[in-house]
Amino acid sequence: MGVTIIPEIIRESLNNLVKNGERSDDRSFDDYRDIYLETGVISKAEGSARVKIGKTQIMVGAKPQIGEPFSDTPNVGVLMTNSELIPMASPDFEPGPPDERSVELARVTDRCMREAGVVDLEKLCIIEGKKVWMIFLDLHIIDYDGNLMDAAVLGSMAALMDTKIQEAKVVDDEVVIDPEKKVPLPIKEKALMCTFAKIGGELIVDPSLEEEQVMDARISIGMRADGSICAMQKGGMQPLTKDEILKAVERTGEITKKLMEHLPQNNQ
Amino acid sequence: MGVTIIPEIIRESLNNLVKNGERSDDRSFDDYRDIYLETGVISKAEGSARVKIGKTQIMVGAKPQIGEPFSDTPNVGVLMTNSELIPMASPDFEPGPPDERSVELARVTDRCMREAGVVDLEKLCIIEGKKVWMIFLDLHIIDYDGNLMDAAVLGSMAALMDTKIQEAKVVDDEVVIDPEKKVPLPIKEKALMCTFAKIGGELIVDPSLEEEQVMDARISIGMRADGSICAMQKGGMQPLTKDEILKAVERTGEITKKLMEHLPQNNQ
Amino acid sequence: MGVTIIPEIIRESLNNLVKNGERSDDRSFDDYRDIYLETGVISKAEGSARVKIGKTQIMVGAKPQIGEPFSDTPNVGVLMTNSELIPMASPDFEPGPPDERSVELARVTDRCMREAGVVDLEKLCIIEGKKVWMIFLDLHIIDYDGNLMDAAVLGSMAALMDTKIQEAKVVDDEVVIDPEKKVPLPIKEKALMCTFAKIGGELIVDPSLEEEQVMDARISIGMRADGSICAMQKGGMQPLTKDEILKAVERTGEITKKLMEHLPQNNQ
Amino acid sequence: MITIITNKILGKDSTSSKRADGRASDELRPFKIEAGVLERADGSAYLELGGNKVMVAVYGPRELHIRRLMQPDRAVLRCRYNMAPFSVDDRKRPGPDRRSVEISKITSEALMPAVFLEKFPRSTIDVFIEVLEAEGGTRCAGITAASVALADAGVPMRDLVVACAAGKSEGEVVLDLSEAEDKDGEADVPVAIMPRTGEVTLLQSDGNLTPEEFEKTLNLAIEGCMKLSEAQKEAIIKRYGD
Amino acid sequence: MITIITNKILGKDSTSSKRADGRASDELRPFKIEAGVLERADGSAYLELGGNKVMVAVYGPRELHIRRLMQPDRAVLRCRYNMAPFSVDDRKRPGPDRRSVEISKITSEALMPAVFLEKFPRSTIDVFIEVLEAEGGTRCAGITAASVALADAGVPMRDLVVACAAGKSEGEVVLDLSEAEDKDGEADVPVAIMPRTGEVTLLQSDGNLTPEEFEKTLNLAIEGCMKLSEAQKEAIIKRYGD
Amino acid sequence: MITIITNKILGKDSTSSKRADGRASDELRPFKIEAGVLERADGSAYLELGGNKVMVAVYGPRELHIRRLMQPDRAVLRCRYNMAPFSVDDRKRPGPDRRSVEISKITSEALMPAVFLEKFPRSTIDVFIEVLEAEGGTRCAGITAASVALADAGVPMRDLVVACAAGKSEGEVVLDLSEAEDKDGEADVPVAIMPRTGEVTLLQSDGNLTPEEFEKTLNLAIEGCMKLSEAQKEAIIKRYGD
Repeated sequence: MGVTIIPEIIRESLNNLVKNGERSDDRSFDDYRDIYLETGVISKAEGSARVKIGKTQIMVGAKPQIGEPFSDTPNVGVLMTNSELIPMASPDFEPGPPDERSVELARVTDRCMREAGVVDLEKLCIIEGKKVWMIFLDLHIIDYDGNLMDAAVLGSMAALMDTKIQEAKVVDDEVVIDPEKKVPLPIKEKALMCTFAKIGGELIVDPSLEEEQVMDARISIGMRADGSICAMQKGGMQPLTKDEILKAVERTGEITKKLMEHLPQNNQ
Repeated sequence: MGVTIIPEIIRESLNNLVKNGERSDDRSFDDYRDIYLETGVISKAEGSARVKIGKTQIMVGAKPQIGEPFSDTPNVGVLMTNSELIPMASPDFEPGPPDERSVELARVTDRCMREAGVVDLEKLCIIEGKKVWMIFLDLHIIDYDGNLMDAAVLGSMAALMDTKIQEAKVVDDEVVIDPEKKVPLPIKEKALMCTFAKIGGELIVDPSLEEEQVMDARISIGMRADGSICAMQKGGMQPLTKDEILKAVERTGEITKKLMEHLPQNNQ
Repeated sequence: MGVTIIPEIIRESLNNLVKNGERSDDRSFDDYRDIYLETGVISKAEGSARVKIGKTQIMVGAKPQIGEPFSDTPNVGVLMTNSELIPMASPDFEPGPPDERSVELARVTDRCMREAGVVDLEKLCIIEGKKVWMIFLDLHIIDYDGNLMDAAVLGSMAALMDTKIQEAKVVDDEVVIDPEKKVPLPIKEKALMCTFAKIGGELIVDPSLEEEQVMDARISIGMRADGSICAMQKGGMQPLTKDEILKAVERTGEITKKLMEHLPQNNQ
Repeated sequence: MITIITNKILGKDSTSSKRADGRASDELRPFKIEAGVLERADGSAYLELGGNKVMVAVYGPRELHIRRLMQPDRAVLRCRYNMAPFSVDDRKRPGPDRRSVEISKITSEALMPAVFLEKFPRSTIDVFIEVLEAEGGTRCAGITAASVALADAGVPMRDLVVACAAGKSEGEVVLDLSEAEDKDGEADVPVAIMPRTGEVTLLQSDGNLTPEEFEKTLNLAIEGCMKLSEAQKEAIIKRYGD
Repeated sequence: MITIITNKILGKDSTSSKRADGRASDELRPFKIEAGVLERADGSAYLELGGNKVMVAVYGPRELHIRRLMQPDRAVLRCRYNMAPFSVDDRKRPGPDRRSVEISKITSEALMPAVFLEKFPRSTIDVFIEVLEAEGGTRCAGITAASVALADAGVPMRDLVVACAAGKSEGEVVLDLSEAEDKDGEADVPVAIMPRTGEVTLLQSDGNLTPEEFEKTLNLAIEGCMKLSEAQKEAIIKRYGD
Repeated sequence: MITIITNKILGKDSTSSKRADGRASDELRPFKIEAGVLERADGSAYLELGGNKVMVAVYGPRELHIRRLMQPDRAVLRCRYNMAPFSVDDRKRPGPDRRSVEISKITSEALMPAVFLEKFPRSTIDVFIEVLEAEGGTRCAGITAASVALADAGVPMRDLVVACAAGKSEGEVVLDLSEAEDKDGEADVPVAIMPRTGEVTLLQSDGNLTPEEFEKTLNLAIEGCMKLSEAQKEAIIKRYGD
């Protein structure tokens, strides 16, 4: 992936804006760009969502598959998250196996969903130790204008809430699928992610690509509906102070509450 | 793979020849170069052929293996075609996984054999849904002087006709192989391919490498012994008119008949 | 992997030293550098060793795993040797899949152990044709100052002697493992390797990196405690005479005897 | 900014035998084409055709960094046809397979004749085709959308290449095979043309056809192309005004 | 030449509730750090922490051969976190997996703020972290050892980055989770700081914590960092004298 | 243009104990060598030895495009040993495996001493060895054929490297082990020499031999080399006349 060189003048201008309490698109520090979320967009996927945050756009698809559980968790289903920064989305993305940015995006999204207990994975066990549902969550990034993390988690949450799986029964130790009967994926919790960029000494939420390119550091905080922190990931080449981190956590509580309103009311 | 730059003067000269009804090796437009075909050349392969069209040379080997059928065709055997443009064959070929030319060659050959129904794949089923014969057809290109498509299909057809597989019986739901008893692969149809290059506004059959390098377009037509079209593939950077396509189909009928004479009489 | 250019002056100087019966570190032609060997260094590995020959350092770990035997040796366990020239060990090593040097090192080590019959592989069969112990031997090269071959074989021999595997019983055709009961790997023979570099017309044992870089040829000889030759591998860009080879074999007998003293007395 | 063209009125004059989905033999599935649907790409288009959903992004003409691919006298046109993992019934493993490698190659050859590549020596034009949902005929859908995306990117072209398949299903020659028809059908013939001259830039045939059937199929596919061509032009006009 | 620092005297003032391995909630596992343990590398360090054994080699600043990675105004800091196949209970297949790719990335970001990269434009500093044995907390162990190896290589730095995790196990906030505690635990928060300013250069959180628990955990991790920081400095002083 | 040399008259003076295939202990399998069998390659050769069928193509000396492999004072000699998927009983998956990587390396080292590499600085000579059918002893067959192909390409050489194995089978030292003998045999010693000086350019030993047995085996392998060497020269003479 190429290295994008940002002219010093843009860096300075964006920093000065923030120092004056402003942003280039007139948002306040705690404002998201326009959010668009639609579910059920791919008929062949058992769950799907199209999410836009500003000009950033991600397609998320969920596909269940019957497989073997991990040997150390024999009665628990599996959630697998994969992400592709396809070259469609940005002149800087290149074809090929997922690079480190793509891997980080998938793993942070995965941890956020899993640690929050979004899906009741125990209900996905069909035959203990032998057959469980595996849910493949695929993030297809098609337009990249910054803040992939929050869009990925929002889209994943919505796609999982949209997902219906076939009823699997066990008859004589064999799994029997009823393709007619579909039941919603058992959703136990809701969690979203809130990302701040540090620019001009301040933390601003939902950085655009332009802001990401000049930011000193980044912090992404995953939070459940009950306000507990389920995931966190610092990024960027500069440090954060403890105070900045704790303030980001505090602000995340408020912001996530509003963000949750974009999710569908219930799943089915 | 390197890009071969053809001097404009060669392009012009070959185009002018064709415009005058001639070719650089004195063939007529419907003539193949000398064809050499020998089967049974690799003792360890259950079927094999060495084919030469002019200076182009391909070794084809067929190896059967017992495997599982595809879930949507549980009572049908499998034909898998693979092609390697090994660096031995040309200064332009490089080691590594098959490139797009190699993939296209294998897939067009495969479609031609499969859609023509050359092998009676239903007879390759051993236990429905569980065990079938898989025939691996490997094209090893060792000398590349143009028109790989026709050579690949001719060699594949001959190798399949040469193939003997072991008798597989089912005893108590287990497959039992009798290595002593070998039976010919059930051949149901014969099909060959005929490739035209468009040069100087004309379609000429069996292009040499030199001709391929200056051609505007290419059309390969797979035809069964009964005259039906089983495969077709256009290539090259320029278009063809509908008339050119239909005339190529017509000429293919005549040319293929003669080409069939190179095949062994029957597979015993 | 980069190409290291050795100044002609160093080459000449090392050649002249050897012609005068000397080496740059004052060793005689049959002397090894200081050898350090420690076993049991990795608690999570069932067998392990850290070996140093001079500044060359290798970590070796052995991990048993239950798997299927090869179809042509149904009652015999499997020894798998893998080597990684990790970029930690040298400015010339690069990340990525094993290159040809790494593959050669692993394969020569593997042949030396296997052909000498170091491990009684028949005792590693659990259920004939179905379940055998597979021993994965991993060579982790962490400091590279020449003569990896001898260090790899010495470390492998020590790691195998250090290895304890769980007792595997067969109850009702099922393998039952007793994690409490560990038994030493059945060691049948001892074998080590002795490598000579040809410099200035002479063969000198245990070449340092500096010596390897200017050597004309290399010969590595694997020898069992009973004096028989179990492996041999010539390397380098120049030839060896038959006399040189036979003399190397002769000297190996003496040198290996001394080298054997570094091994632990027995594996308990 | 986003334009939607549907074909509700198309196929109305066909009264021949009905197919499983109720279409006449020369009737296309419902479709829509939109231009300019992505922000970062230099040009883009979105196409739905039956259950197919295809997105295309175009980048370029831009500098080509891989020297050995560079052409001294023209631009290189690189296509990447890719299926999203969730686009098919059984999840597709990410990354190119042999099928997508072949389709990428012939898509590139289908588009090349229409593009003035010679205007941009030593550079590249990259066409990324993402199949978001597949229901038979994605290669043609990708080519049709790619032309609109190339136009949206302002790439100078001789014509708008358009693609459509015809084939044989239940003994009859029909236009634009659905996934079900393709699976059980006797033959499938994807065709791309440059509509101004009618010249063919993509042609494959998969299955068994007599020469007469083939001619009929080819003609029908070209008819389908002409219908889609209108929708392509409208999509571009709606995007840029006339 | 090789120096060994142990922490036998650390943790003595903790008398809070005991854990499975007998440690107080704010007690580190036994550890030692050595500098200059490899011959070929420009700098190196070895760290043991509980059952973890981590070796780090540093090469550079040196010429960067991959042009597209080159930075005109600073050095690139590349980290490669790698687990030896024999370092874990079930043999790990050689080569990078998704976990090691992510850890390599965040390790590099954790170290970067402390290094005067701007002194070495167009060059690279390569940090190779090899986990020889893993028992929970290897990413922090790798970062702590990497700082010592960077210092050993003479790379100019603002501070010695140091890392330590805290987390929640059996309902209690505890320092430096062992493998067993991490597996059954409720949360794990790896943190790296630059001790002079206390600024945080690595922060992850995996598991569920209330904001109050998170703050407590973060504070405890920083305390752990400060203890390890002393040992880092001693290792370097022992290696080079004072 | 194509020359065929067979060894029907070879081995006639051996009357020692018989092997499974009826050969004397110092008898080679039937063989033939042809030079100039491919059109595109700069040089080529085909060799049959027992059931082995090996084809070799040589390209070069030619420009080397990979800068980091380039040698300022000599050509690089690159060998690629590859087995066709149909060359063995169980189909071989295409692409290099560890065995072929090692054989490629030692084949290159076996040929290098004979080639005047210093005449072609900064360039490459590429040797592609394709095993079309394998029946024991393919690495030696590949080296022997490669020398003929190098000569056919006009590459200047000090000597024609030739290779042959000897080994121990059923307690006896025998020449040129067949596949069956190699599988059940006690040891296999592949050897390559430059026949003018008798110097050894390839030597491996796999199996257990006393030093005395090893010496006997080595001598026998060298004898085998000398026989094959004659056939190499004849193949070249037949191709180019004398």
